[in-house]
Amino acid sequence: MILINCPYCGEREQSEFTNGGEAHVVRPKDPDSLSDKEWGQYVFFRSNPKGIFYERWVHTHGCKKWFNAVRDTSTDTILKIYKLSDRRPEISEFQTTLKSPSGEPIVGSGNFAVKK
Amino acid sequence: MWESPDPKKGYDVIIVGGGGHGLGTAYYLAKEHGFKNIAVIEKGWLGGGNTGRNTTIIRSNYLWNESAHLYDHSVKLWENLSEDLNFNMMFSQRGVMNLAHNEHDIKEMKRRISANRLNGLDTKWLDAKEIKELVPIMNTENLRYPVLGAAFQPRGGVARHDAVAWGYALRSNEMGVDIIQNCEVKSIKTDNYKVEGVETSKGLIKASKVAIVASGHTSVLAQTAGVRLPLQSRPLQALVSEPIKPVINTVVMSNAVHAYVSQSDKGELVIGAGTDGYNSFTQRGGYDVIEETVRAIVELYPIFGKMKMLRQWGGIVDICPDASPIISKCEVKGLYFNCGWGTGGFKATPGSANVFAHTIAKDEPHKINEAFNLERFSDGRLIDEHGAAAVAH
Amino acid sequence: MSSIENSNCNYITNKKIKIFFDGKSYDAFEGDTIASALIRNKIKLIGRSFKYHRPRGIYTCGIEEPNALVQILNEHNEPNTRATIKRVYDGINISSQNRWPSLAFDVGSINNLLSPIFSAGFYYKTFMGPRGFWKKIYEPLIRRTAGLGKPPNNFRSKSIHQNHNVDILIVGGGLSGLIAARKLIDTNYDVLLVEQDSYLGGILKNSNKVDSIDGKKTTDWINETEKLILKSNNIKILKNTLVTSYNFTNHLIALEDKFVGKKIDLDKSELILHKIRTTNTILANGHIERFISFRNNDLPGVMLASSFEKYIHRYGVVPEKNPVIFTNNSSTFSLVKSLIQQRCKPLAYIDARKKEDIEDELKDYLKNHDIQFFPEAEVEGCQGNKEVEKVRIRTNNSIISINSSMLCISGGLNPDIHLFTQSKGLVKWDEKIITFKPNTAFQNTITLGSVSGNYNFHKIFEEVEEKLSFLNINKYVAKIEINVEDDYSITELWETKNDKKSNWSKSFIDLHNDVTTKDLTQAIDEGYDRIEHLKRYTTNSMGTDQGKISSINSLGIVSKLLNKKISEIGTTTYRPPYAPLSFAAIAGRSTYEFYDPERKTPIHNWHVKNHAVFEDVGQWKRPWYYKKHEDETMHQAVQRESKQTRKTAGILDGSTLGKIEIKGKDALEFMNLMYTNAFTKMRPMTSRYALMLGEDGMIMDDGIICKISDKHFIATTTSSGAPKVLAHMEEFLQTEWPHLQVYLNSITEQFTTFNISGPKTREIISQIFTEIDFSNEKFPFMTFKSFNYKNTQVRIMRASFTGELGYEIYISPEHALELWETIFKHGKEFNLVPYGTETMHLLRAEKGYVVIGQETDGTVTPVDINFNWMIGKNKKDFIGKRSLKRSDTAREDRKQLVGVVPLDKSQLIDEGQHIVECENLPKQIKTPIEYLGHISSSYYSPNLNHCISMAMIKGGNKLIGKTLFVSTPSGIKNIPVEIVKPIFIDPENKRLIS
Amino acid sequence: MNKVVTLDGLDIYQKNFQQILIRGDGRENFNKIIKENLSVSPPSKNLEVTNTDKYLFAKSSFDQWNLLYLEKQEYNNILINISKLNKVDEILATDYSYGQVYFEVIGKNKDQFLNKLTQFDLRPKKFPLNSMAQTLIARIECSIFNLKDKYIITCNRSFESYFIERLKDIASL
Ligand SMILES: Cc1cc2nc3c(=O)[nH]c(=O)nc-3n(C[C@H](O)[C@H](O)[C@H](O)COP(=O)(O)OP(=O)(O)OC[C@H]3O[C@@H](n4cnc5c(N)ncnc54)[C@H](O)[C@@H]3O)c2cc1C
Ligand SMILES: NC(=O)c1ccc[n+]([C@@H]2O[C@H](COP(=O)([O-])OP(=O)(O)OC[C@H]3O[C@@H](n4cnc5c(N)ncnc54)[C@H](O)[C@@H]3O)[C@@H](O)[C@H]2O)c1
Ligand SMILES: Cc1cc2nc3c(=O)[nH]c(=O)nc-3n(C[C@H](O)[C@H](O)[C@H](O)COP(=O)(O)O)c2cc1C
Ligand SMILES: [Zn+2]
Repeated sequence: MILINCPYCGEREQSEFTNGGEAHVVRPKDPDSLSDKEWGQYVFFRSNPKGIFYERWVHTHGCKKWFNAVRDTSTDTILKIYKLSDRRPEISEFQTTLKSPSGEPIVGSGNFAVKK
Repeated sequence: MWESPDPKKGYDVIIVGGGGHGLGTAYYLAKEHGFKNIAVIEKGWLGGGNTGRNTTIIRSNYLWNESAHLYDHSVKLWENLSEDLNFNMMFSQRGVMNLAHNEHDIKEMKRRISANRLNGLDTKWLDAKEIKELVPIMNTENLRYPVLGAAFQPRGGVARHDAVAWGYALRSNEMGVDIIQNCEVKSIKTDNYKVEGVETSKGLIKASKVAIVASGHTSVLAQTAGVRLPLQSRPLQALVSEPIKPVINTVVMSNAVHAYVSQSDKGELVIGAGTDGYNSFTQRGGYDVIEETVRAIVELYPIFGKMKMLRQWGGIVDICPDASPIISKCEVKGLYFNCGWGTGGFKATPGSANVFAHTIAKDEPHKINEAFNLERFSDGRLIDEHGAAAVAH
Repeated sequence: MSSIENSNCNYITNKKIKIFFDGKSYDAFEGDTIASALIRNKIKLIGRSFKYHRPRGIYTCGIEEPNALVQILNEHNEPNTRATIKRVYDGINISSQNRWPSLAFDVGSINNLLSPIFSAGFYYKTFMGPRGFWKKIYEPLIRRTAGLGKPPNNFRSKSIHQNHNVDILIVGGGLSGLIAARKLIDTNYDVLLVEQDSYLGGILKNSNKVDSIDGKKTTDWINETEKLILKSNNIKILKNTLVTSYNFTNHLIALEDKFVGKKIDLDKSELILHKIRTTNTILANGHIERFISFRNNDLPGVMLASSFEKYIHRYGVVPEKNPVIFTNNSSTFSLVKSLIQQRCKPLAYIDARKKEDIEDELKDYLKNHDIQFFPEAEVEGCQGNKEVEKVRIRTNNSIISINSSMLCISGGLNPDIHLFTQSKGLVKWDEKIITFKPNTAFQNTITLGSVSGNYNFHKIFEEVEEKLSFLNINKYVAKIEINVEDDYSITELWETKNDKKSNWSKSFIDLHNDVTTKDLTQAIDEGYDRIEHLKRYTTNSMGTDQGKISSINSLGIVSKLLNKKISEIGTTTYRPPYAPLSFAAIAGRSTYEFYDPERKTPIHNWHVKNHAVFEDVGQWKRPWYYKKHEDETMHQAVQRESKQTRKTAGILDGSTLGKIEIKGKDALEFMNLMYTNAFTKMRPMTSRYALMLGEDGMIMDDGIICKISDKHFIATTTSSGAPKVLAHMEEFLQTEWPHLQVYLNSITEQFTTFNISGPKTREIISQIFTEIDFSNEKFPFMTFKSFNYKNTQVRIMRASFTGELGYEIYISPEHALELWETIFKHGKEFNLVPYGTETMHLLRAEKGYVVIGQETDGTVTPVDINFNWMIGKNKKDFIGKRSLKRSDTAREDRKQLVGVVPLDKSQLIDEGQHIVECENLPKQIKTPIEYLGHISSSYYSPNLNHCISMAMIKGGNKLIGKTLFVSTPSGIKNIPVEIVKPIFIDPENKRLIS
Repeated sequence: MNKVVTLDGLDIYQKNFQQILIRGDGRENFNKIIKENLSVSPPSKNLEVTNTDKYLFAKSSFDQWNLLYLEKQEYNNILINISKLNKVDEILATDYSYGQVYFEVIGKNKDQFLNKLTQFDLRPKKFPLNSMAQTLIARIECSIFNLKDKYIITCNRSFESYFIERLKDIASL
């Protein structure tokens, strides 16, 4: 279980938090002006990248505050945690991190033997 | 045995993803729709995705008509699959039980049983005594949320997960399908909303029809064609115990005391957990989820406290907002999706592959998968199986 | 039983105890494992193998054991216990597994002769036809033969958890772990050292490889080190504790056995599961010896060489005085020395290495002690009935047979990389030591000693010094004197060439799952050539040992078959746990009665005393109904309670309802966004029933909103929805509308709530709150008042969920019981009844009120339940508003809420049944029957004297007045019903506002 | 005062305190109003606890405070104070005197004991003296205050019996 550094409480286990999905999705100012399709996009569609992901968390069993995190979903490494009021960090701030054989790797599982 | 050829320059249909659904789709395309020039492209090894890491529960007792029809189409195919493929799927119709632990569960299940019956399914209600007779080791009274009853589908059961991938691979290969392993599709090539092929780690492969059946990775691939899908990829974990002599003769699932268990033909208990609460592609998940699951198992079956966890793993499931799959065309011509199976698509493998093959071949949905389109997320015609699917396996 | 053969052994005391194995009693010493005790008693046959039921003995001396699994009868029948780990105690009752009728004569062993059928992938290819045979014959048969041990008959565990937060965790208290710990003594780091064994020392206690450290005998050095550590104020040691899982962010799980060598006390925690969170992890967990495949390499009597040596040094037992040794590397030299030290002597020493590669020291030693030496040779196979009798050696193309009952083998040493790869570290193939070793760590992980692939004693201090130099620690370097050649040398050998004798002869790659090397070949021939397919097709390394002594060997064999480098084959994934981990320990105490917290209202005990039957609602215990007397059924109780409430008065403990205080200068705007209703024109000190939607337009929760002012509200929520609603509000406040100045506090627990209703309620409570005017004019429906009562704060709201005159009373928990009892005192003359949730549901159904989660199921909009009037049409926006206009949500023929009354008014309809247009159903439904919707609530109404139901049906509004049918759970004949408006009592609200 | 657990190096008592929950922006005006009405100053640092013999005043996150009276107050005074605070739009003060139950944990083995029920890092370097934290203990949301030689733990009242049972259970094993 990963450890998450709540900006208000410090490091706690992930099970104290609830994930709130993609961050920086702004609720449309005037929903009535949107088509069904556009509205559906807002309600149901969220990015789901393998790699760097901007996401929201709330410290449900602690201070109950929301904050944002940048996490590499291919390794579950948290690259940055920032408050809602902070600027969204640029993606260029983060390098891709080490991939490893014991999680889902980029390609297969390193078992590339092919019979001759 | 199947061949491992190098990819040709182009195919009539490319199927991305060598799991059960992808291989099955190739099989039915070749068998029922006469396609000769098909490739299945798999980035790792066949069946190494969720097909190779699921708890293999098969049932069709879903609430809404659309789902019941889809999943039961599948169960009917399961019933003949070993013969059809001449490969033993070890499909074991030992029944699947969904426990009710409170008044709300009871109400929900009775509703589902009634709907199932009208749809021609065999789900029935068991009271606590009948449950105890089927599963004597279950603790039904002496627990925090007592077992008050269950919905039981006798035709449900389990099958050998690997056999599904291998069986479809063998037979579709015999019909000329190219099965290409260790080849990752990097992007989908399109031109003016028309599919042209796929860019892979082994180069460009052309096709006018491309079907994406990559479970957790489907939305990542869709993105490369400019298509957004309402999917989130979550870890789903499972574990097995050490093998013991048979003690549990059916499949038991519970939502309130969240865990599900069956005993494999080799003797180990196959136990499933809930999804982790965040997106991840690590095939791992958090230890807390394992603890939650084992707590529930020990609660329901105190004697399992003396048993041991042998191995624990995770898969990457693609969760849809309404807990129902997407088997659909999209705005890009020639691009098809079969995804969003989330925590419960193994049971649908033959059925979904069968209707998906139809959708690809005819460029229009089969009656059974019509409702599982992408438009539902705009017009609101969702097929919400959250409440009724309980544990969605 | 022989006496202790090596009196210098480390683990045994002189105390004799009795143990039972398969019903027979044997002597053992305190400190013995089951395995060492059985060896001491010359017992070699311990169990039968998984598939072929071949005789099996003890293969190793530790956690890696693939064979010797036994059942402990007097510990609740614990199955699959490793005989090589479990310490015996006086009276322990052990049974062998997987044999019938007896261990010596096992009928299942016929499988061995039928083995061609059971070859790789046999499941998939056989047992198919004829039709129906799989289900009726083959499958039951296969399942009956499955599994090893038996589960217990009953058991309840008391195992607990212990969390640790440390700076440094050291896994393994062997040589390198101890050196690291010594360097950390009295530093600023909190350190935890975890050792699976009962003693520290690791390799120092397992062999005689090391003579002295720092000029001291090894045992003295270990004792000294341990003392220093214990004296320090920053290092803690956990023994008998096995690290099993290495999770993300340096979270490790370790299991401590509190009853090593002791009978288990069922009132105490048998196991402690340690959950360790650390900043740095030092893995010093050593290596594991691997085996070699040859013909019948599974016979009892074949044992790993270092394990054999461990039995001598740990338990003082020499398993065999004159064994044959077969090796491909230098590490077996110390076994020869250990044997000679015990005045025993190997019959032969077979070394696969080239003669010139073999250490001179070893060659001289063998010569000096006159031990038969076969360099560049290998074991072709061994033979015997239930144990090794003969070892056949291939040397220079000739075969030599030696009679011996034991064969010690070593196929090399593997760094125990399991935990390291669990941590997501990358491993790399090392051509020199012919194995995988850690390469790049993924977390803050350091590997020391054998696990890092360092097999050289002289380099150990250097390695520790260098790898820990980033820490601020002590210098400690000492001289280490060793007994054997220090440079590790090995030649590649995975399987020897064998002369197959009969079907019975087999060369195994996985002893636990009975996988032979032939299975690997066959699987590859069939096309299963990825290591992951091979594993699954053959079940190689999927047993309880997870291939600890053999999985690298299978890579070696496969690499040869495929003509590939091992590094290209790759490993399968190492997954937690390192060794099988007790379910009871994982569960800890948060199971059984503690599975989920129970929430109780402040007057819970009153309900208990008054014979309430409770219902679980979320975590809450709520009175469901009250049994007036022993024999009263639920139906009777509910009828009684509901009737009385409508007749005079009834009271419900509503404390579980969620209550949220909302305040701030933008509170009004906020509330208008959160709920469908418009609150702007609402007068202060009035209240209103309100709906909350999700952004998808579906009803999420309901409640009553009290407006104190435009800047101050109090909202109630459903009992189970309370946390969700508060979180939902907080989410929007913090993330979407931070510009709104609004604060929320939950006051659910600060107030106890009583819902009193019925025509006599006004009379009852007027007598209690005498200064309040409860008249309709002064206290109209949907208003509320706050005031002081007996030095506490009370709020009363006039509202009702029953359709009767009713009040909700909020009071502090401390004063709650007193007030509750006062109400009963004053209610006595009116026969005031307490009622539970079931009556509440019935009463509201009579009135046509919906219950969230019963009429609604996440697919229902306010319009669907005829609550159009609750939608603030003039509001520009509220959560979910836009979704109501989508083409599907705006359809006229959606499912709508209706009332249902059976034509035969006494016929009770079952909840969950469906409304159809046909009178009868076919006996067996083959083609789906169309239905309109389902019955969401159904009751016998004592106040109407007939059955009533509510239903959600397609186009329901247009069907009012129609006759339709409702299915029954299993009958053919459907129940004819009339569709009516969903309100059965007092449609004019006369009672409500009386 | 009620003794819940006694072990070697550990005592747990159940106590009664009164409590006010305050929400606000923590700026100057907020501090002024609190000071004026309650005659105590709110701590300004997150998780900080002002600890006198009479009360604990803790800042439990950036916009919420707990004022815990260690000495029994006239209840009416508390209510009056609250209503005074609530006159100000920017503040929400809620009486929580009865919403929670309180436990005092004393003794040298208190960390080890609590760590059987919570993962929370109690080491002084992570949980300094005179600070507070909100976390899960025995699967229940609790607040924990680190005071000299003791912890005070609070949890919602409805969990009281479950929590006590968990404490006693662990103590017995
Ligand atoms: C722990 C667990 C338990 C489950 N339990 C059940 C259950 O009891 N019952 C049930 O019905 N369902 C269950 N499921 C769900 C079920 O496993 C899946 O829904 C189903 O197997 C999906 O099959 P698939 O063929 O669509 O996907 P997969 O088997 O995952 O196949 C997708 C394939 O696509 C490949 N791929 C991905 N990206 C690329 C790329 N870029 N290029 C090429 N190839 C790519 C992957 O490597 C993978 O092999 C469970 C799932 C898990 C993880
Ligand atoms: N000359 C040779 O033949 C030879 C061969 C191998 C190693 N060596 C030398 O031997 C020394 C070995 O020392 P070391 O400290 O690396 O190994 P070690 O074997 O001395 O210690 C490892 C310790 O870790 C414990 N352990 C293993 N897994 C564990 C787990 N999961 N949880 C808790 N405890 C666990 C073991 O019980 C053991 O006590 C090294 O100096 C190495 O160079 C020499
Ligand atoms: C139904 C089922 C049964 C399994 N039984 C075993 C088993 O008996 N032994 C074992 O080691 N693994 C077993 N596994 C787990 C696999 O070894 C493996 O962990 C899983 O397929 C995921 O792959 P991975 O761990 O290589 O990522 C089983 C998996 C499934 C889906
Ligand atoms: Zn926090």
